[in-house]
Amino acid sequence: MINDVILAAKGLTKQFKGFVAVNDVDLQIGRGSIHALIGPNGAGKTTCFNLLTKFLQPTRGTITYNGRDITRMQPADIARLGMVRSFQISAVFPHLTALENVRIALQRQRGDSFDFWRSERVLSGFDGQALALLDEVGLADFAADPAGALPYGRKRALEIATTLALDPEMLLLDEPMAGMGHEDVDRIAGVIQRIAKNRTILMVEHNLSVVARLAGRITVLARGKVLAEGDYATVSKNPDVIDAYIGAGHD
Amino acid sequence: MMAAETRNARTEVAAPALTAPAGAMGMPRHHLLIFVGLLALGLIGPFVLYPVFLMKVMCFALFACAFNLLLGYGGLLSFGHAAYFGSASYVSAYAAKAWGLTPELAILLGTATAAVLGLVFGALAIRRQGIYFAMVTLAFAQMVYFFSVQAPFTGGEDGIQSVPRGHLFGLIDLGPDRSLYFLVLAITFFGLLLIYRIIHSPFGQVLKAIRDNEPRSVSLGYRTNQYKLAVFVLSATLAGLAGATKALVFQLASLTDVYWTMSGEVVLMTLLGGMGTVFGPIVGAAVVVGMQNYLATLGAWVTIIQGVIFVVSVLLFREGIIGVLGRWLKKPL
Amino acid sequence: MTRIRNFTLAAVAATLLSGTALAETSVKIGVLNDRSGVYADLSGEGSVVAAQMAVEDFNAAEKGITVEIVSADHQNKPDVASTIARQWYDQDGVDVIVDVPTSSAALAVNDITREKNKVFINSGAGTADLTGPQCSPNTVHWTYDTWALAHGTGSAMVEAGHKKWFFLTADYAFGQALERDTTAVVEAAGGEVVGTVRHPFPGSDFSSFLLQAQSSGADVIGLANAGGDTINSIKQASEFGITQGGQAIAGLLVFLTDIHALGLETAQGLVLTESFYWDQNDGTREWSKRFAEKHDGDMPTMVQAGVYAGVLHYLKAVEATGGKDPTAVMAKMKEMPTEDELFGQGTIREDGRKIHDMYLFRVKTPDQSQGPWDYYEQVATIPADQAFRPLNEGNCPLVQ
Amino acid sequence: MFELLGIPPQALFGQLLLGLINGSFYALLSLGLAVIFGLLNIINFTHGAQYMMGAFVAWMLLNYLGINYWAALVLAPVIVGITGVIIERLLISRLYHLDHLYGLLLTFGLALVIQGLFRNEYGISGLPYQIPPQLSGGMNLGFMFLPNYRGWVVAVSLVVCLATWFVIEKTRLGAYLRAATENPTLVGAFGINVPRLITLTYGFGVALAAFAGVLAAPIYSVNPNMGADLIIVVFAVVVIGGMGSILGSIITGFGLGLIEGLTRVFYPEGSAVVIFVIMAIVLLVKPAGLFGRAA
Amino acid sequence: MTEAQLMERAHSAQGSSLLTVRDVHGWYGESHVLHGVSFDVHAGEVVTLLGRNGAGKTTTLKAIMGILAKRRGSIVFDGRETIGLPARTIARAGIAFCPEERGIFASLSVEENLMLPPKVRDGGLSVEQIFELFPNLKERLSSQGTKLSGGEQQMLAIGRILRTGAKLLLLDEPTEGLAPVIVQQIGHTIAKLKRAGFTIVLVEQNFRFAASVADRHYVVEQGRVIDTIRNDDLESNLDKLHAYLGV
Repeated sequence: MINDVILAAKGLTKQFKGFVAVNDVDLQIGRGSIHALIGPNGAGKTTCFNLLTKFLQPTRGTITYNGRDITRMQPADIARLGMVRSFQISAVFPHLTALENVRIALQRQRGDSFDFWRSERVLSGFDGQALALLDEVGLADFAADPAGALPYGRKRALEIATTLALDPEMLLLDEPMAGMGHEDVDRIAGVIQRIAKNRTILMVEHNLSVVARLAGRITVLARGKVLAEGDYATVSKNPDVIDAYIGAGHD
Repeated sequence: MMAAETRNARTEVAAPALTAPAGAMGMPRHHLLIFVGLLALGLIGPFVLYPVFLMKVMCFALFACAFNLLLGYGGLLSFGHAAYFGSASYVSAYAAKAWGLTPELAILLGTATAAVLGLVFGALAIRRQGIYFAMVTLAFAQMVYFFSVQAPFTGGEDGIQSVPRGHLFGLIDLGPDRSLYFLVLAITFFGLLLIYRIIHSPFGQVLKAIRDNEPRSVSLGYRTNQYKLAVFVLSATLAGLAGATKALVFQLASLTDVYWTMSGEVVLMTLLGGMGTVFGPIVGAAVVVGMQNYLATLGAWVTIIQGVIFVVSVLLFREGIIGVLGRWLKKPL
Repeated sequence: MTRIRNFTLAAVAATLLSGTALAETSVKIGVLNDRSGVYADLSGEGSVVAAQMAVEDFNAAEKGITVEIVSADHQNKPDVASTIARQWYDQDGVDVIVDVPTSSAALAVNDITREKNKVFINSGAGTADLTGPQCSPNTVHWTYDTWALAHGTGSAMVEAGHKKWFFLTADYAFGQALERDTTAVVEAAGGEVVGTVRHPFPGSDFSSFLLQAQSSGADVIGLANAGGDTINSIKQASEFGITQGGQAIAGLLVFLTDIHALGLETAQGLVLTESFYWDQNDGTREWSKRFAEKHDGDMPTMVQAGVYAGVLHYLKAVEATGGKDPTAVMAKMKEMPTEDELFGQGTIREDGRKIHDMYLFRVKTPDQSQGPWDYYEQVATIPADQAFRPLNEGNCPLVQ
Repeated sequence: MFELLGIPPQALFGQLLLGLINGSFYALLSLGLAVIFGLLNIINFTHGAQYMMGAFVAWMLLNYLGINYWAALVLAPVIVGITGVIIERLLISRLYHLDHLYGLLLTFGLALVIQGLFRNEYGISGLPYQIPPQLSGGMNLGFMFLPNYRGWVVAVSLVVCLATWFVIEKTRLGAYLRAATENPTLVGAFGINVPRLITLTYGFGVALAAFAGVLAAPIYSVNPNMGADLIIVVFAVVVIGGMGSILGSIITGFGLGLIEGLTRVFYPEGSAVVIFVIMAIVLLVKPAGLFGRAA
Repeated sequence: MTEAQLMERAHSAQGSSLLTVRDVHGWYGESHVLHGVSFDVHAGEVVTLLGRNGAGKTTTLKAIMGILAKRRGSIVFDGRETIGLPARTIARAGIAFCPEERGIFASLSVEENLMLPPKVRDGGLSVEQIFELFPNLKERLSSQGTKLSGGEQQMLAIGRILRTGAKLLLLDEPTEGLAPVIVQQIGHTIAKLKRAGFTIVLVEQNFRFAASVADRHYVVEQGRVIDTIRNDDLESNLDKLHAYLGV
């Protein structure tokens, strides 16, 4: 059992037209851990992820964050509570520079700022911080480049820098390694490891070696249900999991 | 959402230095130069060209820039901006004529009307996206049109005529075209600078982020609908400012200002000049108004030419005049 | 903007040859009307033709007056009309604007003309406000107005026994004015209004309103609308068998070209008031024949006739005053009686109202018609002194 | 005899019937828009102009070639449909990789061009087109005089709408269409020529508009602007219906015709705006429209 | 082992090649996913593409089917180069695709879904034969396509491409998310199809399932085929495979 639960879902269920994508899932994420959500294709990982980040509204079930019921909250408000998600495809602002990308996140500290009468120079106070964050993911040299022109791996890095700028208490990463080459995988894994200090991370990931390396705790989903939970060693020996991944033959 | 392709095409263009060389008001130098140039043109203009024509160009330039704020920077295509332009024009005309308000108060009142209307319609319209948003704004504008046809104070199809230009602050007689001209120049310039500032404000930054990637903005904690509504209201308000000013220039508020073709025209101006560029809509407005003025003898051909420009712009020329120019000069304009 | 119809006749040469003593005057006439919209047929290019004929018939060149005619399309929009009028007066040296159908456009031009102190001879617009509250020392309203139409049609119909009226009114200022004026006339003549329905403007389907009119028990359905709305109302009234059902249709603003567009099959039996019809007498027939030759065989409307007569009268005043000073010319126009082949003899009143007879016509059945453009039979003449609103009832500030 | 809100029930029936007639046009036009939107994801702003073209082509066929109404009812939609096919191939097909709003702008520009051309050629006062002799006259239904032609309009619109519904919902071709609407890539991978399907669909949607135009020619005046204002009302109908289903667009079209008809009785001044008011309400309550799939 | 050697080994495995894939590159938008895939499929055999998630298996199928917008290299099917052809032409040449997400159309009934793909040539199964394979479908003909259970949807997705007469079937993870008993049924089906002369390329994560139906396995990693293993040699290569697949 986990002692200090930061995020918990109870009986989480999502029905789409005629089929149940996520079925009565209970989930507890311990504070300060790296928790991975894995499972074969179609297991409902991404749906589950979208439910937790409120980009989808659950059909049934409750979600609590830091003891607070967030089941009916808007996604933007979740972010304000310190729970920030990433996206499977790179989610940068292509027409802003890398620096501006990060700054958009830093700017959030100013609240919902509708100050259209002010010059954006008031934002230059954030430039130092933004550059430092870019530096952290190895993008300092690209600060003035429009994000849309960066190569894919760098976009992912920029995305992480942007997310970090919010200094979230909890990070939800949707397949951070999707579509990456070997070197990139290592680099991003390193970054994730580094940023995990003082933070909780929940990630959906296919790359099991990355999961093995990073995640302290793993929840395996299959066909919308929780199949198993535990650390890598436990989970990887679970026959149900092996069946789910390796599969059963027909004879 | 809108213009994703256009902007992708522009990504290679925009590589502003980390801290752009700033002139006054935090503008890059070339923008400052353009503004100074525009002001100079505005000052010389009435001695070269017919001032009433120039005032019309200015009113529409402001209208188009206000519209572009919504489309080019907010990513929202409204097909009903005539509603704000026209209703402000009616209210300021009525205030000046029936209540004898001074011109500056009449314009303010008209602009405020557009703001309120923008708030109400905007709050409803932003519930839909993309094409639906366009159609919903169009339908709202039609409601305003029908209201304008039937409400007693608008004078139906006669419109509100012989609106007195009055005395600015009760002092300066705006009767002569020249003196009105400089008021219109001042208003337009103020409006353009304000729009420029909005685009380059902290708010404008968030706006561009939302336009680029709304889900990501949400995940960063921005309540994007509030920003969209805010820019909608700002755009409607500035469109109202343009409409209210136009009512004084022509001493007339009429159904043309609220008809849906007016909404189409402002889209055309913006598209032609270059949406998402600071100066494009001004050029677009000048071209379209000039065409209407100097080609009027061609009758329905003007409509046809406008339609052809629409088609050509969409098919081949999505960056618009200034967009293309900006690409050649490798500077965002 | 302006279609310059270079109609400058070799005035100097003509002056030298004829050796008249008159100092040379050069006049620019702007024909401002609808060239592509719903009133294009009844005004449009035909009005330009009419203005040219006036210049020719007047022999302007021989009299030392150089006349240039320009024209433009105001698209029936007051803002376009006002822009063009402004530019004509400010920049292009236009002295007089003629025609201008569509009340809103006419009122706009009326204002600007007064402001710039030029001359405006309106033929195309209906609003009686031009010689009422909005009357101007610079404006002459030539051909007709809503009061005259309402009065002519309204009183004649009641006299003919059609006492119970139902109005189909376009729901905007113009339609309401038409309805109001006609109601006054009908009631004064002893008729009554049994119902009114205000339809959205512009509309396309009037069947629902016609059905309400049909079931109202009225003797006559008054169409207080204009242009396309009127055409569609008449078309659909015929479809719903309104006239066969014994109800009469009175068009309060219908022109010859509307009948032409509708065809007699549909329009037959319609009663309407106009101030001119090409087939009235030898004078009108001769002129109209000349007009048709220059205008694709189309017969003139009363609006085009009014442009001709107005320009003619203006040129006479210019000749008489020996210059084109607007104040002097306007005074002269009002002082001189008018006379032309089309409207006969008449006068221009202090408020700018041109006074002449009006006529009540009924549209012929296809059997009665002898051929193209043979559309009307004259039912009654409304004498000039009764045709228009009395001078003291218009609330014109010029009339004390 | 009792009265309903001051209106005798017979009169009410009459008005409802007339509302249904108007609804026929809404239904035909919104159906065309829905069919086009379904597969092309484009709001066809040219629809109004194409409706107008239908009426004009019927007029031209009669006046230049002596071809009567009945033949025009078939020929005009085919001719206008072919122009639609050309437009799709030449222009619209270049926009599929772009944001759908460009389609809206392009078709808006096309509408301006088409309307302008007709205005130049034929003016705007409208051209006469007679009701075909077989359908002239009318019948007395007791509560109203129903012109035969109006009855024909309702009947034939219903038939065409239902036939379209049948083709789309119940035939193999319709199955291709529906499938391509959901997943054009996969349908292409089955060996179906999706681009051609799209072209034909556009042509068919346009033909529906033209068909409505021919139907309208004898009762409204044939004039270049006849579609311009109507199309905006139809857009509102479409927003209310929600573009979700073919049947939805038909039902919404006829239904709103009825509601508009009732407004004409109780508050005629408001009849032009009632559809827009309903639209605002629907948007508040059901942003996706009555039959729409959620965004 | 070099690519060329790999190919040679593959060639020797069976008769003539029905599908020859050479150095195919593919992109999703800006992301370069396939980095030179090469392999062969012989008429009548069942091969699988094995590999981790994101290795490029599905993308390879899409490249063959012609529904990957940007692709380069050479794909020869039945003696004909198809790399530049649109998907519909490739389909008409006799390739059929069953996508991972099954692609059952919600607005179509089961029957319509089944009858949707047009016949491209003779030799396809009759509807009765399909019902024999998947008796469940027969009972649900009139229900909405997406109202079926996951397993039934998968049967429908496979069933409908059997009608068309396509020789080569591309099946993308047909067992994904299905209960074991259904997986078995699908395995039987594939075996029957093989006997009926169909050639099948199967993308699988379910390794045991793959082992039970396939003749050969290509291991895909990083957008390339890095190894090929004959099913008979599977037992001896298990460790290697586990390393490849990361389990």
